[in-house]
Amino acid sequence: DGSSTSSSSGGTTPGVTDTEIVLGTHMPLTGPAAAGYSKIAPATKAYFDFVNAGGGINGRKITYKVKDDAYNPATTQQVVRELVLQDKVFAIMGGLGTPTHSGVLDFLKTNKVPDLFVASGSRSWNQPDKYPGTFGFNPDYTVEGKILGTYVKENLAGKKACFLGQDDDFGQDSLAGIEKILGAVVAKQTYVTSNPNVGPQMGALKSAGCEVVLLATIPGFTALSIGTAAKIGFKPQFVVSNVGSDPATVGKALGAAAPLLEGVVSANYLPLNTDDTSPWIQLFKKVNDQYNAGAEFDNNVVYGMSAAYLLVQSLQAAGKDLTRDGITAAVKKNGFQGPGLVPLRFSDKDHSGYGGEQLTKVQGGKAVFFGQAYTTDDGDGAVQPFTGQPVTPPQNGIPAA
Amino acid sequence: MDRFIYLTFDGLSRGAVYAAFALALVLIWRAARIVNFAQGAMAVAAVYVAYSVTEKTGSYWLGFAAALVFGLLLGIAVEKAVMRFVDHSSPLNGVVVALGLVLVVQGVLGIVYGNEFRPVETPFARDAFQIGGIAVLSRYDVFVFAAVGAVVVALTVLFTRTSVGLRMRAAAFAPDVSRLLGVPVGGMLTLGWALAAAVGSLAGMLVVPTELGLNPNAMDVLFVSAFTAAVVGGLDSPIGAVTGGLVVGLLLSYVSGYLGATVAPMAVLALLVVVLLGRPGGLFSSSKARLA
Amino acid sequence: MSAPETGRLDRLDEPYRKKKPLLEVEGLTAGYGAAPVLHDVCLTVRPGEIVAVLGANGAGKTTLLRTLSGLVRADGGRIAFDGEDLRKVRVEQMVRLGIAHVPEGRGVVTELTVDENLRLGGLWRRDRADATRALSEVYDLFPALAQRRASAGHQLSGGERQMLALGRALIGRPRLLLLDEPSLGLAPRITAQILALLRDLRERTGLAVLLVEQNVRSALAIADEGIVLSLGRVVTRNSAADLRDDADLRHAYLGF
Amino acid sequence: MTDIKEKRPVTTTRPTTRKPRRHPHPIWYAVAGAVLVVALTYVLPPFRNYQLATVGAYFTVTAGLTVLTGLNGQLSLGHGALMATGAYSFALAQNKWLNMPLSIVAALITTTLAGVVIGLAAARLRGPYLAGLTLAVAVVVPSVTSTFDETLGSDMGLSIALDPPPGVLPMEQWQAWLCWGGALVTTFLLAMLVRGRFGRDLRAVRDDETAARLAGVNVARTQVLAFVVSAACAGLAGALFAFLAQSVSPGAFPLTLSLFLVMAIVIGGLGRLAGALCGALLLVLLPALAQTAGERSGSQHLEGNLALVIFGLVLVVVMLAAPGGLASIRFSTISRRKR
Amino acid sequence: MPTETPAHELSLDHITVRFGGLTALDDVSLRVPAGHIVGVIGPNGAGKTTLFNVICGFVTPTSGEISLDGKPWRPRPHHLNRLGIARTLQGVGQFSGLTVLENVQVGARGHHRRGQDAGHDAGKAAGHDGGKASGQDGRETDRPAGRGWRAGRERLSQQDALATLERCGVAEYAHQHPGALPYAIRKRIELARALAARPRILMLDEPAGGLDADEIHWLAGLIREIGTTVLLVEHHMDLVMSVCDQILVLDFGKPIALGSPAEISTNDKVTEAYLGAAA
Ligand SMILES: Nc1ncnc2c1ncn2[C@@H]1O[C@H](COP(=O)(O)OP(=O)(O)OP(=O)(O)O)[C@@H](O)[C@H]1O
Ligand SMILES: Nc1ncnc2c1ncn2[C@@H]1O[C@H](COP(=O)(O)OP(=O)(O)OP(=O)(O)O)[C@@H](O)[C@H]1O
Ligand SMILES: [Mg+2]
Ligand SMILES: [Mg+2]
Repeated sequence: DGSSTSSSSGGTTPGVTDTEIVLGTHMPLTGPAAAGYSKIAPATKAYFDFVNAGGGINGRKITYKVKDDAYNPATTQQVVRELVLQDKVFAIMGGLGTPTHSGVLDFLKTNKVPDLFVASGSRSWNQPDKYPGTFGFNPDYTVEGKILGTYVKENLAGKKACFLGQDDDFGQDSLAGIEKILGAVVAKQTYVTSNPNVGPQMGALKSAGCEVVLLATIPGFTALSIGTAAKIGFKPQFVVSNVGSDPATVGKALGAAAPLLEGVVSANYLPLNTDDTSPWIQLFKKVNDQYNAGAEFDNNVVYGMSAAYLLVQSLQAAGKDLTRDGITAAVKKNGFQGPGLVPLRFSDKDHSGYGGEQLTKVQGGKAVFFGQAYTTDDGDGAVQPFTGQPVTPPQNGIPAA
Repeated sequence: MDRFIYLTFDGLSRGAVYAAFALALVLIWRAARIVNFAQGAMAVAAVYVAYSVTEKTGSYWLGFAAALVFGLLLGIAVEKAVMRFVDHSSPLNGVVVALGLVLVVQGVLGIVYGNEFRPVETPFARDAFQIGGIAVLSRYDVFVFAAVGAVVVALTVLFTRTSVGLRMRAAAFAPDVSRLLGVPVGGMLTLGWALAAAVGSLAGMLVVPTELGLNPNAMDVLFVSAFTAAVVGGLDSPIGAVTGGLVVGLLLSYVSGYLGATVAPMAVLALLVVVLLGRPGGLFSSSKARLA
Repeated sequence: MSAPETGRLDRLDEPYRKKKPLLEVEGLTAGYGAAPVLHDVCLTVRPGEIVAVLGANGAGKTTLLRTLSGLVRADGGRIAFDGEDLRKVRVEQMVRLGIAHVPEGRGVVTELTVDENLRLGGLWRRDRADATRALSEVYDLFPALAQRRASAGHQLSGGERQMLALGRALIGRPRLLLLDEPSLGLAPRITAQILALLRDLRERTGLAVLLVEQNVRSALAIADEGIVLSLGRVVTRNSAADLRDDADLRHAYLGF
Repeated sequence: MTDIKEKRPVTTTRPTTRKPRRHPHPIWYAVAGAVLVVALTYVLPPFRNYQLATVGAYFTVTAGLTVLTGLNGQLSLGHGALMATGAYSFALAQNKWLNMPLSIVAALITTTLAGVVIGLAAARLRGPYLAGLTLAVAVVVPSVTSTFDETLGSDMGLSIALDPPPGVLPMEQWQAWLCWGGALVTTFLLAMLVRGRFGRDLRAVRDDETAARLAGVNVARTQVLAFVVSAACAGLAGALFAFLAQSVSPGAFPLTLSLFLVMAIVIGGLGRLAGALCGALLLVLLPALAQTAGERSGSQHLEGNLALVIFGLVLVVVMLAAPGGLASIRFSTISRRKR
Repeated sequence: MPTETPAHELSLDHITVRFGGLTALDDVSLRVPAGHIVGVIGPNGAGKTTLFNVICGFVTPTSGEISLDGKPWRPRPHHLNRLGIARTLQGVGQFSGLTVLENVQVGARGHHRRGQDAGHDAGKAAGHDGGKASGQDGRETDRPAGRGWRAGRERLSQQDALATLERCGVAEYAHQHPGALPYAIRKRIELARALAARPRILMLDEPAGGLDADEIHWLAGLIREIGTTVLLVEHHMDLVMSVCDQILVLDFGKPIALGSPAEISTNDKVTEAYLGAAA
């Protein structure tokens, strides 16, 4: 084709030619953190391959470069520089992890690289003045905390509510959201990932007489916490952050004790992998079978494809003349409708992702939605029911411009 | 008081698994004078084998046996195919090779099984018995204690009562002299590696169900705790390993329970400093060598 | 000189002396890598014979013993022990053939106790009862060791270690003993005792000894034959008596 | 006086070994290195310059570690934590005063102090016991940062205010200059330090403590000093890493970093600065090459793991093939083997 | 001579050492006058090396006192060199990673200070002090220019170490590593390292071990001519008898005799405990 250098957009935009858009990301593919996350990038890539097979976007096919950073911020530095300086990617898409990704914000800003849909619920991505090119995706942990808190306040009023969270911004932001709604919890405990024993913590919550335990935990620790509680005869109502609530993952970790998950309350903002009636799930399953070698279909796959869908929407919105400014402008303009249950909050002033969640409960080993979706902000704004209607995917599964 | 009792039992049951793994480290140290940094990865590999066998046959115990046998074979393979060819004139060469092996084993496991968490069954229930409303030990904990106890007794007998144990120690300390005395040094090393890897696999089988789930890195964190335990007890002593394991387990439990999980690693460091400054060879170190 | 009471070490009745050679070395070349240390070494040891290996330091005496017991690989030549090709025998098999090597600088496993060290010397033996007997004989021979039975090797004094190494070799009831400077660090009384013991064993059990010893005078006093190494070559091989009398040789190589 | 040699014509014929050739003064190495690096930064593309800078930063720490482990025989698995100490000190100082030289001095001071404390404990310990203690130091970093999260920012770490590079110098080139400046100064000072008596004492202590003490070497002081020197190097390296990343976080100084540092100096060639350089190069290049190789030949699921396997295999194979490390391989050895 | 030498340079008073149940030294007292050669003999395990260890500070006595130059003294191993006390080990304790020359240089640390100490007669008597060195190459007094004083000092210590090696007849091995050298050569390197410290008290623990008759003869000459105080532990009776002014005999940690060689060789207790019927 010989068009690798000339481009309708003047050939000045890195990573964009007439036939190709190069995107990059960093993810833990190896190391301890890989266990939770290594399935996201393949799913994203599978959706891109699906789009490429359908002709790509404005004639351009997406190349998605996934670099392993093993969840080590120093390695993230290295691989992101490689993506930007060496591989000349157009944008970073779905870089994963709070400590890892926050280290490259400045570098990406200096090099004017769009930094789209960071895969983490930190509030750091929402700093339009400081990092104009960075956009989040997940509802942030405070938003989620407020919604879970609201559930407890409305449905479990008068019960002693307690908290166990990871000892970092995930736990802290979550607790902040919860306490905005509930006031101070009766007891709070933290854990560190390097010590996989929550016996002492669960023992403390038990002796504090907790009846509701809110967990801001990653999946392994959700399982560990619920398992440990059962072990010592402690049976509170668990209300778990979306981060660590996937019943498939947690149930697996619990093994024979998986039935303990029944009745656990959580929340989500994307369709659930087990909901076969959802047209989105049907679409993603099809893509997964065709382009992801039929990888086990869990919520990580749903996550990866949903983000990919949003990115394709953004590229479409940025138009034929693809530039870095063009895509950030398109994202800021927002108006995307996709698999999400609540709207994205993107605007000039707001770079955070989804603004709310809907509650779920585990029934028969699967999570199911109940009640309605809520939206809120990470400040003192009210938690409001969201009344919009869900949308269905386009016929061919590829968003139109 | 209830809380103290609870934390004590919690710490003991956790400490027992540290002890199990520390025993494997002691064994290989006695048999080959090497701290085998690959022990954790090798144990995880064995647990994966057990996982596959249990999946296929539905029997926990078949998987358990398979893990031990596989561990034994893996130990032999590692010694015969790699460690034998390492130039041990610098003790670090072996350490580096072991670290290289960690990467290889973890990578291969990642390729074969993927990096996800996989559930591991326990042969006995993990619900703790309650005494006066305080959770104490579960059947599984008792199983772990029994297994660890059996290994300690076996190792102690091996090293102090049997001629094989004497040969193994001699071969580790003075290969040339041992050879002159008819000790098949190569065989002893292979045997040491095989036994250590088998004990490591056993430890893995005991440990992994209490952790986040089976994944290629499942033993990384545990290796650190177990190594600490072995060092606290004295790397030369099986009893020391068990004591060290229980001490570390208890310390972590008390500190997490009373001061918060965050400070636990600092408490471990403090423990090491206190113990090692008092006894630079660990709690159960034998007499000091004369200097001249 | 008070002869030690070692009657029980006696196993053989008929005198073995002057029979066919026990150890035959021909054209032996060996060394550590680049240049060989030993060149074309020939020697013969018969049962019941004590052969002293003499020579200045660095002549290759230690290397010779290490090559015979397989610790150093021979590059060329022939080593036959009782008809067997020693170059094909692995080091750990040597004791089973009846060869015991007491290495230079006391090969004590310092991390093991005295008792463990001694037991190690008899572990390979099938005749457990005799191994146990030999053990108690060694304790009788060196009462100093008996007192320190449970001490770790690294606590021992220099001489105690030497006794330990020697005693351990005897537990295997060897047919050929390779001794590298056995008197090193030993009190004169013990040295005398050991030399007497060697003579005694050779008489009664047909023990053959290849003895490297700096104390040339006492070595030649008990040896039947001596060979002199210089720069890795055998320069002289003669009866001990002749060597004692050869003034030129003494002056050139032996220095007394 | 009796001279023993005269009576021994036989032994005097032994060929005397030649005197080892004299090495050029370290300053020439430093100058040559500086010229080479500056020249390189003008020809290399930005990402390569960044990698070059990373090599420089690693070299700073591996050089110090090889003095400690290679020359003095003390094994430290905790140098990652010392680097973290340097990096955090640098970050805090920089965010307060925005003055690079001052911040680097701050990093050096805190790590030196940390080195004194750990070194004092380490001087009593040997072999695996020292390894165990330093390992515990290595894993304590996240715990410290979350305990003092007000100042150290827990898992998230801190981002660092930096002045832009002087003039029109591209960032990556500036980074390479600074990191190599640090590396060359460090290694020059180390080379000077270990050339003379101190270096000899270090090695004497490593080989035989008893004999060293009898020869008048203060073993404990030598060991503590070695630890302090190498800690200071680690501190500087930490500061350079913080400067490179413009941020610090505990995740950047995991246990694996400490282990990889040890691996690097052993594979590079223990006890020589050339080995430390080889090791630093390896730390940067090998993972990158392994990853590229993995990407070429594997599906998406494999690439990370395949790279891991390749990385590990290379380590094992190199260690078996060149037990003295890469720096010990000489052309003469190779040609001799061929013959 | 700037100061008058005190009568007893080193003295041990009622030293007892116990290791658990074992009494390695039992109430041992010894006075060593300056310049004397004192032998310590006794059966294996009698406590000779332990006595040295006490003087060197490796073993803290259970009871008893040590004094140096008439002052109570608590020995510490790494101070010995500075105080002018050097010791060789019973076996060989060498730095296998250093060349032979460097091995000796490690011991030669006090030398630049002593270089100015011209009144140090011990070295002179042995023809081995700065005077001789400067006589040989005339460089000791003026600092070599060019690379600063450090490099100069380094070169000085090198020359000094080489001279010492030469003196012990092992200079040809200067640039080899000691690990592969024959035992006797290593014993002499060990001796050279002790001598390089230019000690005023030289403690030799079985220096003749592994040496042949010729070398022992040479060693005897060296000890006699060195002029410093010498403490000698040795099983080689000819050597001990020929060089010592005074001999202490230990048996099971107890001093059983103290006297001149002639007295000792005729002492029945000594013959019985140590020398055996042969002697
Ligand atoms: N491990 C080794 N590697 C290389 N060369 C060695 C090694 N061991 C000994 N040599 C060399 O071999 C030669 C002979 O040494 P050997 O120890 O056999 O002499 P020796 O006659 O026993 O001397 P001594 O009487 O001092 O013990 C010497 O030149 C020595 O340097
Ligand atoms: N650190 C120690 N721990 C236990 N026992 C020791 C220690 N040091 C020495 N001994 C014991 O004390 C006794 C005296 O030892 P020492 O080394 O002083 O003997 P020696 O007179 O030098 O003997 P040799 O002539 O054999 O060298 C020996 O029985 C020895 O085993
Ligand atoms: Mg020899
Ligand atoms: Mg002694």
